[in-house]
Amino acid sequence: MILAFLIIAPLLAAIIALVLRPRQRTIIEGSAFAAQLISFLGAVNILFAVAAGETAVFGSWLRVDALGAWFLLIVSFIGLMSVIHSIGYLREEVRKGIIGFKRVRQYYILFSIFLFAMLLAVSADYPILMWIAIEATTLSTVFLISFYNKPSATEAAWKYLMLNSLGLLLGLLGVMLFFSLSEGGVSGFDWESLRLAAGATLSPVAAKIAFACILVGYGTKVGFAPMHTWLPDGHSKAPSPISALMSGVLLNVAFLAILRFSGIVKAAGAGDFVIQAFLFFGVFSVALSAFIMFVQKNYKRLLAYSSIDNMGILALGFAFGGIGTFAALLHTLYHSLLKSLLFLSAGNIFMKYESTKIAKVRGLFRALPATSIIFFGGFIALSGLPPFGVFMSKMLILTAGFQSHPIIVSSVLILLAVVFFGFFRHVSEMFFGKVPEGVVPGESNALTVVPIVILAIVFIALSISFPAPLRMVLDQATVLINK
Amino acid sequence: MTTLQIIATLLQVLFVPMASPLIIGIIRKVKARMQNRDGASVLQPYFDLLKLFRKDEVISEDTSFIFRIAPFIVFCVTIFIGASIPIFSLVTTYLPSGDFLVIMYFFVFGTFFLALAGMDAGSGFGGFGSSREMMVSALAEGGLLFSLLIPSVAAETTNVVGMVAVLQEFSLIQLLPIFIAFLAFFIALLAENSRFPVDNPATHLELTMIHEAMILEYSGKRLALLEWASANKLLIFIALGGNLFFPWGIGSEFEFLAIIFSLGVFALKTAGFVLAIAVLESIIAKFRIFRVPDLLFTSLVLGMIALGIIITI
Amino acid sequence: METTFPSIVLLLDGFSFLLAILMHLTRRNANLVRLYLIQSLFLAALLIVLGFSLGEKSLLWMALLTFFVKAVIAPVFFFRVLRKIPGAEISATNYLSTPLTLIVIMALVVLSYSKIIIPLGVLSPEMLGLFSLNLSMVLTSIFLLINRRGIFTQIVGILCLENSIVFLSTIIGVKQPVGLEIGMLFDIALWIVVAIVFISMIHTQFGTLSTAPLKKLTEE
Amino acid sequence: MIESFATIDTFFFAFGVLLLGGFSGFLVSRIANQKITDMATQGSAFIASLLVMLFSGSILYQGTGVAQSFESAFPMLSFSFRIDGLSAFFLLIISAVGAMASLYGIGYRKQSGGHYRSESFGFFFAIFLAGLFLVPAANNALFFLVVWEIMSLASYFLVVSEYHEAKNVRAGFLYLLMTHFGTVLIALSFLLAQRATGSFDFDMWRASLGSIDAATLRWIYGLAIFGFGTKAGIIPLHIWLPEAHPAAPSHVSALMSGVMLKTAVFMIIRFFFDFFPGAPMEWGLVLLVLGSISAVLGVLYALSESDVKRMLAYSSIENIGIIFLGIGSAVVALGYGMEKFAFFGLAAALYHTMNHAMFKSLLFLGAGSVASATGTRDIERYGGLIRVMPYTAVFFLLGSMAISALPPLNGFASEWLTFQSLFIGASSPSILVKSVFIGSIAALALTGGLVAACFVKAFGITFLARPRSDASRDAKEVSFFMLVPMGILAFSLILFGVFSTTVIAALVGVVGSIAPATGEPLRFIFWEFIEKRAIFSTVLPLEWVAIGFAAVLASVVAIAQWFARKRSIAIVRTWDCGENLTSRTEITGASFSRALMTIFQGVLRPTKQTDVEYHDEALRYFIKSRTVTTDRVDVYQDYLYRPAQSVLRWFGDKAKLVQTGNINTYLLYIFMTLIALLIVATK
Repeated sequence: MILAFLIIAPLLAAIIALVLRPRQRTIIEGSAFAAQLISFLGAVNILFAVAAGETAVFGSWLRVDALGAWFLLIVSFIGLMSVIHSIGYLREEVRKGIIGFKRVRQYYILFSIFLFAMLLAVSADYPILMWIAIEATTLSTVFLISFYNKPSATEAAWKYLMLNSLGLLLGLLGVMLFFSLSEGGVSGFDWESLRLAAGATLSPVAAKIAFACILVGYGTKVGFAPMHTWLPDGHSKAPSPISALMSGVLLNVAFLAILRFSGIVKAAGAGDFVIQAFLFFGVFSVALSAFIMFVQKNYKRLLAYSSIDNMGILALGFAFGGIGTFAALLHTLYHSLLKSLLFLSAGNIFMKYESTKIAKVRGLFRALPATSIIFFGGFIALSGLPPFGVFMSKMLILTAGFQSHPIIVSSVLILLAVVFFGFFRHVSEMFFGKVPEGVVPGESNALTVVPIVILAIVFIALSISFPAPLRMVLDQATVLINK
Repeated sequence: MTTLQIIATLLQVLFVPMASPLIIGIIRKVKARMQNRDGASVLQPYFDLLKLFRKDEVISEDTSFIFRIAPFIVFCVTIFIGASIPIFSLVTTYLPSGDFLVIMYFFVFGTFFLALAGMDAGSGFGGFGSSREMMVSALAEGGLLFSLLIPSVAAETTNVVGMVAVLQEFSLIQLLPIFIAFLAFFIALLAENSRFPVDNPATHLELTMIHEAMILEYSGKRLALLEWASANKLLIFIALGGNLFFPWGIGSEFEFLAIIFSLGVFALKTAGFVLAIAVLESIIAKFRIFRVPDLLFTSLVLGMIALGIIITI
Repeated sequence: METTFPSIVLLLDGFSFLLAILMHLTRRNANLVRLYLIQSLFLAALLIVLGFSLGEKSLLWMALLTFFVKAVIAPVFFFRVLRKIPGAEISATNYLSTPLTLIVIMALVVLSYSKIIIPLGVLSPEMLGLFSLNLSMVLTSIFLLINRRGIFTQIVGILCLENSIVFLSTIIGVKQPVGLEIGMLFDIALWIVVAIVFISMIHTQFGTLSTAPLKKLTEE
Repeated sequence: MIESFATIDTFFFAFGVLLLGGFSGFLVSRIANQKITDMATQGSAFIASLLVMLFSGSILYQGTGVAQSFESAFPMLSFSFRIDGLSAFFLLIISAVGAMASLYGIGYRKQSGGHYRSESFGFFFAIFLAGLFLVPAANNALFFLVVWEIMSLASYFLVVSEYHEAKNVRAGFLYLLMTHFGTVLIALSFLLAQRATGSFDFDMWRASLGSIDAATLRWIYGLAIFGFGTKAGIIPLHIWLPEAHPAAPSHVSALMSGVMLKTAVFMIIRFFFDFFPGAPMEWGLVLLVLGSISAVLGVLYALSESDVKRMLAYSSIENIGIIFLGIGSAVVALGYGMEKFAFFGLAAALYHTMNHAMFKSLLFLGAGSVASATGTRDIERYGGLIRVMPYTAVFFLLGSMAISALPPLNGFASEWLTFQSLFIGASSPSILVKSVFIGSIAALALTGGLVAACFVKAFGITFLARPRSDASRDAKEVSFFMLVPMGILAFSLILFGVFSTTVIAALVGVVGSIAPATGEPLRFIFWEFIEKRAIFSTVLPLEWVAIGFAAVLASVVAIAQWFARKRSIAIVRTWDCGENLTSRTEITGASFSRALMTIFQGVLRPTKQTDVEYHDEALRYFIKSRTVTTDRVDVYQDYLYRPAQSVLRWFGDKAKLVQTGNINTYLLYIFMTLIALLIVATK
């Protein structure tokens, strides 16, 4: 029941925004915020329930196991943060006269639908339902990417639309194949029966073919190189809260789909194919992003590539399995927190400097004390320097893989050093130096600072120790994937 | 402790400062003769020292206490080392300070302060003198170390006196590498004591002088101490060279005759060195400053070769 | 699973594949839409036939909806856009010349009939043939996306791809709850709306329906 | 009573004090001014360091190590501490220098007109110290990496604490970059060790003695040497040192140069003698060669510097080289199975580690005082400071004497010991080994001489003769808080030199505690080495030397003074050949070292460029001004680092091409990937 409610809440917010007049901005904001708060609380509640061993179910359509709960929590929390940030961000934009009230309302409608779709995707028990939901995320975010209505934004949105539609259709093909190719058919329409059928009668080769489609399809959404091409454009053009959501959450959601199917493929006895594919995409994504980040000139694109890089690391973690899975799941959490943190603070930077060029941004520390410190810290943490948690998750992933793939792990370690090099070059340039003329120091809007502070605190807390239920869910999820 | 021991010990301590001016005098005399001059008496250096001690002093206003203490340190270094090296007897001198690294680095000690003192007055001469001095000593150190290391490795002790005691028993063929090392040592000797072809002790020409440039500002007793110290240093090197590399005729027990005998032997060795130096200084010219390193590296390489040999046989 | 189909099924399937190829050849967007319209009609027909032969009510409903969304709404929208926007009739050019295009398509067909799908012993030989046919239809329509420069063509290409996937899943008899099927169709409908909005946006901002100007976003 | 301090609680309590002090700055600065804040932060750091000194000292004294372990939230990571003799020894050094540095820090910011906020500075200073304390104590590889990186990160922020100068920011960037690179290598070696032993616990590594195959071990050693070598600053991985040390405030440079480099030495010793003992002696030769190169080149670069702190940084490289010589000879000896000699070499390395910590931090503090009194780090603008800052001058002089290994100061003692260990090695049968050792001896001898030259220059140009600028004429002696630590350090130089035999005996005890033979955690009883020292007192009798020399000096001075008691001393101007002497007629630092630079120009690659400006360009007779700029070719930048960077850039530019901007291409990517995967899938 809670499950259904927490998923519906954003939809209600969207409907409210739809019926209200654009002038009633505060109500719109309030309802959006309330919806996110509700879904976050619901997610926490479900987390506890799952930790206690039961699974949250609604009808035959929605079902949240440990894995789902883990991602549900991430989605709802990041959603909450970014809605808070959006309020501050949009008010600032309106104050500057960049956008009008109509656009604000449109923003909140789409935003809420977007979150609704993601929550639905995470907790859907039917593969097809998940597909529908993810397709819905595409459709709802397209206009958020083209939000500023500039040609470049439109172009980014168009590419986003086309590439992801193609990808998702391939994903659909894969789903259909999974359903069709197991002899004697599939008893039900949900993951479990699919897994059972696969375990029973699905031939490995068939599973491989189907999974190939899935991997390419959803992989496009995840941003594996070489299907990543839409990602830097989209992330850099969208308003920062949206980039935060897409980079911090949407990628994970798509990854969840791949994970679920990979479990089925393993059941069908073609696990090695999954591992090889993950290894390939992982290494390729990390390498490509590492080198591009080194010569990147635009800080939002920089962050986007860092997302690709981290998706690659996740892929590697799941490929290595064992402790690697645990670490990878942990890494999804850390990455979501940090990446949304970084994108949100990038939004503040953008508001201050009105440019996404790294060359234009100097003296950040003087211009935006709070944001810049958090930004810098986020970078340090994300590049895996102790004492932050990412260090442990990365180290554990590498450790898990070092037993079987020493060469790959060593080269990835070197590549990560290259990532650090490139990333650090730009960050240190931005952080220090003289503030350019026309930039008045000082944070623009408290609401844009609060969420990143909260994110930072939560991240630090979670990298020191995590509460018992979280840990339990994490372990259960690890078991689910490794089984 | 017998009176003889006491006398011998005193002699050991005072021998170097007492005898060193004589060495200088002899060298000067020999050089004079080779230049067909009559030359001053061999005792002239003593008179010079006495005269200097009697004179008032002039000290630059720019100097600091470094300038004032340096001469004493330099002089005492020579006295101290002179007391702890084998000259005519082994027993009197078995001082713990006879470790050859200690000796070497004590000389560096002296050079260090001398160079500082040279810079202290703030005159261009002193500065360049110090610069060149440090260059020479830095490069000479390698050769000196190896040339002293070889006897030490052969004798398996680092104490110079102990080395002599052991090396006395060696046969000539065993001593061969030590003779090679001696060449290295001799070059180092010339460099360390600012003799030809590295430096000209007699000149006061800006472009050429090294040691003299550093002590240019000195006068009176401090100058005397410095002159005396350099004389001591020369004698110490001669003694080391004579006794380490030709380790014969050194008494190892307390007998009057033995001591007399070994004094005589030492006199002969010293005479040889003195002649060699004097002749050398008369027949060859001073090197250009930037050819000096070649010479010093030669000594270093000789030392390394000798070490290689001695360990192999 | 059913192994025998009315030969009409084969006919419909084959024809819609031909339509997919024809889409490569036509130059006029209007024709493109017509071809898509026909393909959607075939799809609806296929659903009806299967619905009757298998006695599945849901398939008939699906047929109705498919007909409504793909054969009525979509074409209407598209035609209106084509009428509104001047110079939209002529689609932008291919990257490959016609013969080359045909050669590539041939290669794709060969690929989809080749050993890739041989191991799918699940399917009866006859079914295997249909499977390959649809697979080649899928690949062909993806190739349509890649090969064309026009915004419009790409939209139609996506829809065509969707059609062929539905063909494939219907033929090999994947059944989903009606709700989900409706959801999918709803997505497609929404997608069409979004796409059409985009056509006008791009046209207003770039003044053309070719992808040529949409190459600004690179790593500078 | 001592025993009561030898518990891990003392250690943790010290951390409590340290971190409280570190955070307190943020509160104090709200209510009080910066001076008070410095007092609070640096003072608490001082107290904490004293506590750690007490702790490690009592551990050493009492002779039983302590160990404790806590679980962490993550698998494989456990916060496990283990303080044995070696750790305690390094802790003692670190905490001693830390105490001095923090004491110095109380007065430094004000004196130097420091442009950094003292609360943030104090915070990172505390973190840095905490990291330094934890590194020798960590007993789990992941935990070690954590504290290692904390140390590096905190020091990075200290380096950039004066970020208003772009130079410092660049220096910090280079520093963190290099240290990260080193950490990657370290992590790799740890991963290898984990792969071989199945655990990240150092104890498990110790337990796995001999069970690891040679190939893996080779990689582990190699990666460890270069990983930690980056931190230690061995050439050619040293480039960050001369940048980062000058950028940091002086007491931080003292800490970085004095002890942070030593943590790398610590870990190398651990790897070769504790974790995986019994390395083939070739590794010793590698260390010797690296050490020789670093020693000679380091001192040559130091000689050619005119920035006093850069010079000190280079001299740190040289000293690290000397330490490596000790370790290398020990490794060789152990490879030959001669544990006794291995002890000897190790003792030499440890002794020099300790001494370098002392005199280098003293010199950095002195340099900091001079720099903050004159407002410049360029020694060409110093001169005559001995009159205005007599105490600093004396302390700096002692430091220079110690680092130039003048007896009877401690520098000589450790250099003597290193020489001895090299002599031992030189008489080995194998030609290769012998030649390497002879080479190292030559390198060390050359280094000794050059260091003396280098520090004659440093001291002479800085403190002697006439001021070369108004800044140095108007300089004032630094404040009490800055003088005290220098004084203490200077005194300890004499102490640890004169009583070197005791120290050496003690060090042999410490070394015994990590001897692979022993099982128990720590074999080091204070009373044992009182007997042991008898052995050394006959070999290196520095106390006798000191006494004897002092006696001679006293008597000579007395005699001379008595003899010349009637003579007057006239204070006049320096003889000026009739010209009037200005500061421009003195010798400059550049010209002082020019001769040696010319001799070694093959290595140093000095560049010289002369610009002449004429009164009349047309007929070039009357020269208005002539400027000569001398510099060095930075070989490492030109031939190693820039090429590497351009390779990366090339890859980056190639990778950019993926993003063509053309959507059809993107679609094609997806399509091709699909086809490829399908083909692979059905293979």
